[in-house]
Amino acid sequence: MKEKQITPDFQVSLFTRMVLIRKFEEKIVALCRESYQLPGMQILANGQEAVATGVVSALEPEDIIVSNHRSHGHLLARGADLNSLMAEIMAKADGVNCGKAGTLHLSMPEINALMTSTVVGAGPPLAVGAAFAQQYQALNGVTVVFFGDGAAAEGSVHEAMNLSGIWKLPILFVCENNGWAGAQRPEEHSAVRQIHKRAQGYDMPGQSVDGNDVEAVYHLSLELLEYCRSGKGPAFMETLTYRMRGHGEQDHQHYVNPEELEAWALKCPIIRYRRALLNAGILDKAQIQSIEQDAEARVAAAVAFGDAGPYPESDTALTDVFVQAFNA
Amino acid sequence: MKEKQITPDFQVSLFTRMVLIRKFEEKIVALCRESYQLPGMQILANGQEAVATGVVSALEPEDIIVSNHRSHGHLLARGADLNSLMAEIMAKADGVNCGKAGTLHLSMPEINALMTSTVVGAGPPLAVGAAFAQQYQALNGVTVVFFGDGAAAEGSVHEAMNLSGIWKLPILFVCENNGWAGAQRPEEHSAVRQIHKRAQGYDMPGQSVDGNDVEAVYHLSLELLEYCRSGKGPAFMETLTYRMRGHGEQDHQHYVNPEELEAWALKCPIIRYRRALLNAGILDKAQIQSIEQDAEARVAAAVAFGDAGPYPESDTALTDVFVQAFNA
Amino acid sequence: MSQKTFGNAINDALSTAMDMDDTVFIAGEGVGVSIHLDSNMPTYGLLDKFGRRRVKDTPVSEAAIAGLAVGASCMGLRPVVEIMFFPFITLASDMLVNHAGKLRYMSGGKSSFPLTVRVKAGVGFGAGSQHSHNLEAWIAHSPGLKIVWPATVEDAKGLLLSAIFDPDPVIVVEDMMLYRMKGELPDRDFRTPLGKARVAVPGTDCTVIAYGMALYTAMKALEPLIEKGISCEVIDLRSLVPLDKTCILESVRKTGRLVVVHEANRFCGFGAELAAMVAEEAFHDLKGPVKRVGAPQIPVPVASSLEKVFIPGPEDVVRAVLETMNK
Amino acid sequence: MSQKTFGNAINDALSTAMDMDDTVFIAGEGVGVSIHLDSNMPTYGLLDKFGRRRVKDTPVSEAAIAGLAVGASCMGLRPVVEIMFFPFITLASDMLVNHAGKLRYMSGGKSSFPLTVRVKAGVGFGAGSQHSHNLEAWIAHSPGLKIVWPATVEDAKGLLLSAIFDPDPVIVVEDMMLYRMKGELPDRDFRTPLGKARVAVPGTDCTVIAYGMALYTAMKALEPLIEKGISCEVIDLRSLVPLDKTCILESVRKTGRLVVVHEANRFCGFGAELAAMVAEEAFHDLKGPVKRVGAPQIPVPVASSLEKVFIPGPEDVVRAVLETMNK
Ligand SMILES: Cc1ncc(C[n+]2csc(CCOP(=O)(O)OP(=O)(O)O)c2C)c(N)n1
Ligand SMILES: Cc1ncc(C[n+]2csc(CCOP(=O)(O)OP(=O)(O)O)c2C)c(N)n1
Ligand SMILES: [Mg+2]
Ligand SMILES: [Mg+2]
Repeated sequence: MKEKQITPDFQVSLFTRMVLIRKFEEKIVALCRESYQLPGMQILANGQEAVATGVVSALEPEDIIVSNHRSHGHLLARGADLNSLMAEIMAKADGVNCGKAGTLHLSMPEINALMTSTVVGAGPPLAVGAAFAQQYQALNGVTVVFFGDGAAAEGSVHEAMNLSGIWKLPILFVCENNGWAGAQRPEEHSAVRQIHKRAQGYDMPGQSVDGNDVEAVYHLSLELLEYCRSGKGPAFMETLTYRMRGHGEQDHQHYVNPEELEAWALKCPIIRYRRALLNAGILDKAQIQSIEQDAEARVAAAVAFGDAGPYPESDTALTDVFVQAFNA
Repeated sequence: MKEKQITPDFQVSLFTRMVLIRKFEEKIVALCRESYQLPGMQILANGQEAVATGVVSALEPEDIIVSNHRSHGHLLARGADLNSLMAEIMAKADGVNCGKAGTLHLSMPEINALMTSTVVGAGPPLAVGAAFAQQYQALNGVTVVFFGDGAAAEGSVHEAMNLSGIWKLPILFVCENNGWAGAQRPEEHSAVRQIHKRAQGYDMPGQSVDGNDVEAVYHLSLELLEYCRSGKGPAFMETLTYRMRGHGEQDHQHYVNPEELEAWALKCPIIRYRRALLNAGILDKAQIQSIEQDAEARVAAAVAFGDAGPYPESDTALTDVFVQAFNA
Repeated sequence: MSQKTFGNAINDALSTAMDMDDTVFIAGEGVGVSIHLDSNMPTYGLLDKFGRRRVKDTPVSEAAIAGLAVGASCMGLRPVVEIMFFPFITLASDMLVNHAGKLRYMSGGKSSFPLTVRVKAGVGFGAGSQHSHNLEAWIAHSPGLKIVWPATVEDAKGLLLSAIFDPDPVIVVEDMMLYRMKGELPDRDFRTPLGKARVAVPGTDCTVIAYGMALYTAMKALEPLIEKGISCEVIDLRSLVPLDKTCILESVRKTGRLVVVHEANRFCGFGAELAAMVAEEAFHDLKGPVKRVGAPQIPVPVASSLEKVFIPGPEDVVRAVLETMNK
Repeated sequence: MSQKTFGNAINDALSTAMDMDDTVFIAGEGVGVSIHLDSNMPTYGLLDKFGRRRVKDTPVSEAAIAGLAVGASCMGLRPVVEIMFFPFITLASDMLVNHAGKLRYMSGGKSSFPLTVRVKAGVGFGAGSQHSHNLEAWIAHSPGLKIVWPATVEDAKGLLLSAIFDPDPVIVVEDMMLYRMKGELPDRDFRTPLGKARVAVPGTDCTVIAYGMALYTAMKALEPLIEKGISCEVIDLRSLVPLDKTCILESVRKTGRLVVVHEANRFCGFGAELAAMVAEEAFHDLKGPVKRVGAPQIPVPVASSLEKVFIPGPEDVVRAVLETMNK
């Protein structure tokens, strides 16, 4: 079981994870700028590292996560192997999903990152299935599903919340409210500002938290996960955060008020936590630098690994459709 | 504009409508028993007459209704022509929809009963479109959509409530909570008992009412319709009632507790209202009898009309697919 | 062996699978407590036998039902979920097509989805187009999904058992109009292999392929044709995906003619695939045009005088055979 | 006439329709404010021009977007709604198939649904199977829906305008890979009639039918074939429903051969309908097997080395033509 009392070591690990996620995604930004051949759309979670880190750090090994189009942070926080993750993002044969998934459909069951769907709103009904399996087999695990404020408008999310409320499934719904769905503001895609208020319509606790405060996210996650794990049913957590780099790397954020972006930049979860750890004397500047350099080195190694590997052989396009293959 | 103050004449009209609906549907029961050739599934609203009557009586002529599989009451309250309605239920060529719709897909735009869908949960998104048209064209009308407690679990209902909440569409969502969805109880299909509590998740007023009290339904409808009509946006009304005849005429209610059925029989909206009008001296027994006989006579005439008409010519099966037909 | 109805056979398959394997559970709207008190209904009595842990009544939420199956199967369970009527598969189609069918592939083979979806199909009960709309062609067009359609009591059990224990997502279509049909049924666990068609009636002049209810329509056409001296080979397709091309091509190479029969809309229906495949791969063996018998391009109307226009009848099969025989 | 991109042409059609008729409005995810600052995007600038009453950004709610279109069109408006990527049409499919396509029929002709759905299609941008999945065959199989697929700048405008002012529901597919293609575009309101194919290249030996992006794949196959002395007649289908059977049959009767090309999965794809129809109605004119060129039965993978296996190329068209010519 996780500790409620956060130790300095644990604080350092939270910080280290956030830095790793940031460095990993900054590298992707750089690769896109160098017009490196990254296939598809690169959709990054810069600014949202505290959510992934806070929630995932509160998980037990047997817990499951289900992710969405903005998944890198969730997977890295869960302990994804950097090399094969980066290779997959490059769509290389050595990628975790053999180059078939790219950035948008990553699945890493080896670390209980069971599924990723880029169909907005699809995660929650998938999570219903995973949580049902946990309940059915008395596995003691919880399923955590990440989705956006925009996704909350999909009918599938309602169905999933309702069903899990009825069956008291162990699901933690994590709504990452990052202020945008594409180029749409919450007031254009949600009839209410506080999405977590909907939880009471499904007989589950719903709470919101400062999504840029990693410890706050961690604490609330622990509390709600415990609720889910104890058999009481699902819970809902809304994390208030901000999407710093636009919807994806092709998005120039021309519709975003620059002052709003600047204001959120000041609330950057990593800068904030760095300052806190410095002030508390838990880390000094040198240590921080070494954490950052370490992350950069790991990311660089991952890029080198990805770079070195081949693209998938064309005949592998025809495999993996079915377990029991046949001639079509 | 409708009066808030209910006159005796209006009370008599409420009673008369409920009686007409009941007699109409009792005749369908009889026809089914006689194993008369009624096609498809006959899904009746016996016991729910006060909802249809109370809501629809509060409408202005320009208001629109969108109905579901349990539609007869809604349409009759709205003033459907009995003959062509009964003929359609018999799937005759003279039916309102030329025998193509039968009981389940009735549409009578001539009385602003715009659409009926028997896909559970489909009404609300359709109503979004109708209400949008009213708003777009500044028509001053409201769209009322009827759906069940079971339907409230469909994702489409959530999407419709959210969108109408954002756009402040003039929709009144009427959830007829009749205690069942097929053979499932509310506790099996809804995570919360009070479905109207969900309304606050969409920034709309949500209220419940005794669905077997026609005046109460009428008053709350007036209030909420006024809210919608004034441009404030959608509203939600949950009517607590009971499905007296099972899901449909093929349903023998073997899973229903007979005591529960008996208890609800005592709360029959028609018996209750008859008693109230008698006690208040607004109607005497003779008048009531004459209202009932009148209804029976109209229903009998409708059956005779339907009976006399032909079934649709087979070549009409190929028409009405498109306005602009072509050879396929 | 015992005399059972088609509905009993499905029930038997479900019960057998649940007895054999605790990872099998069933879920859907009314699969436990049902408005039908009818032992011919596929899930009749299963709640009493297996209890609420394994027999799950769901809310009216087709996307969530399908999501339940996808997620639970990815965790190693073998969900058997029901979509009440075929037109409602639209509501589950994102989960089935974009998830059940694709996520294994996108995972590079890491994940698998051993789920089964039972869906009730059929036309002829006067319920109209929102209850009757056979969409097997949609499923067949979607990579990663298998789809089978039993026509006999035996296959109702054998195909469903194969589907449940198949490692991939399988949609099993049940023709409601067959639920009361009787036949001999083996009591033990037995499987009809997926991907194997069956020559129901051997013949020499024309191959007729059908599945589900349409098989009986095809059968009814045989006698009038025999009277005209024409011998048809009837194939009960059983499995649409995987498709038994060998069986089909062998038959057509022998007869030189093909008529396909189904109750779905003809235009872009599954018959188009069969006709196109044969015209592509056995062109030089064909002695007459391929013919498709299916519904006209209209929704299913309610009046029975109209519904009859929708449902292809034996006379349509006879006409198609005569046409391709140039008679 | 002016030089415009395909994306501009769509924009022009929307703008023209909205100028002409106040009942036309557009709605969808990001049709107003978009993450793309790109004048080649179909709805670029329309919010500024027409304002928030007529250009409606919606939540991410495909069923509600489609429901909006169905309900509003039944009230006499002419909604033009967007489904962002073709695979998401699954989420709107109940509204489109069970409602837009059926409710007029079920009403006995009382109601009509003059709605247009724009849907973005295409493969080749590395986004994988949940963004790339062409499902035109689903729509074509559904009674009551029309579907068109422009391949030229001119038709991008002409077909969309026809769709918007057509009294029935029309799905207009936009190949994203064509948005930047340039061509001559008439400035005025003009219509490409629904249901009319176009002979893009006349020829004598083999009819090749394609639509959208696949038209250009077909075109690229012409030269290598000419070098082998084979003259193809290329038909730009444009309209899948209604289908221009006259044009197709005339061509095939002349050439005696048919190759169909599309980027959707081959199995049960729209090509199956075309091939089956021709093998049925022009069998005796055929000199060789009908051939279908389409994607193998796999989801769209992300790596470009794999995506290439999915997308049919000119060499596949060449091979198919040679095969049916028995060369
Ligand atoms: C069903 C569906 N509709 C539309 C899209 C296109 N799309 C991708 S992300 C996105 C916005 C999602 O917003 P939100 O859920 O808040 O997630 P965020 O991108 O902010 O993390 C949209 C509309 C999609 N992928 N799936
Ligand atoms: C999408 C869909 N799923 C399932 C059904 C089958 N069905 C018809 S009515 C019904 C129950 C609906 O319950 P509720 O909404 O409470 O309405 P009621 O019948 O009680 O009036 C079901 C499941 C359907 N018609 N449509
Ligand atoms: Mg967001
Ligand atoms: Mg109900």
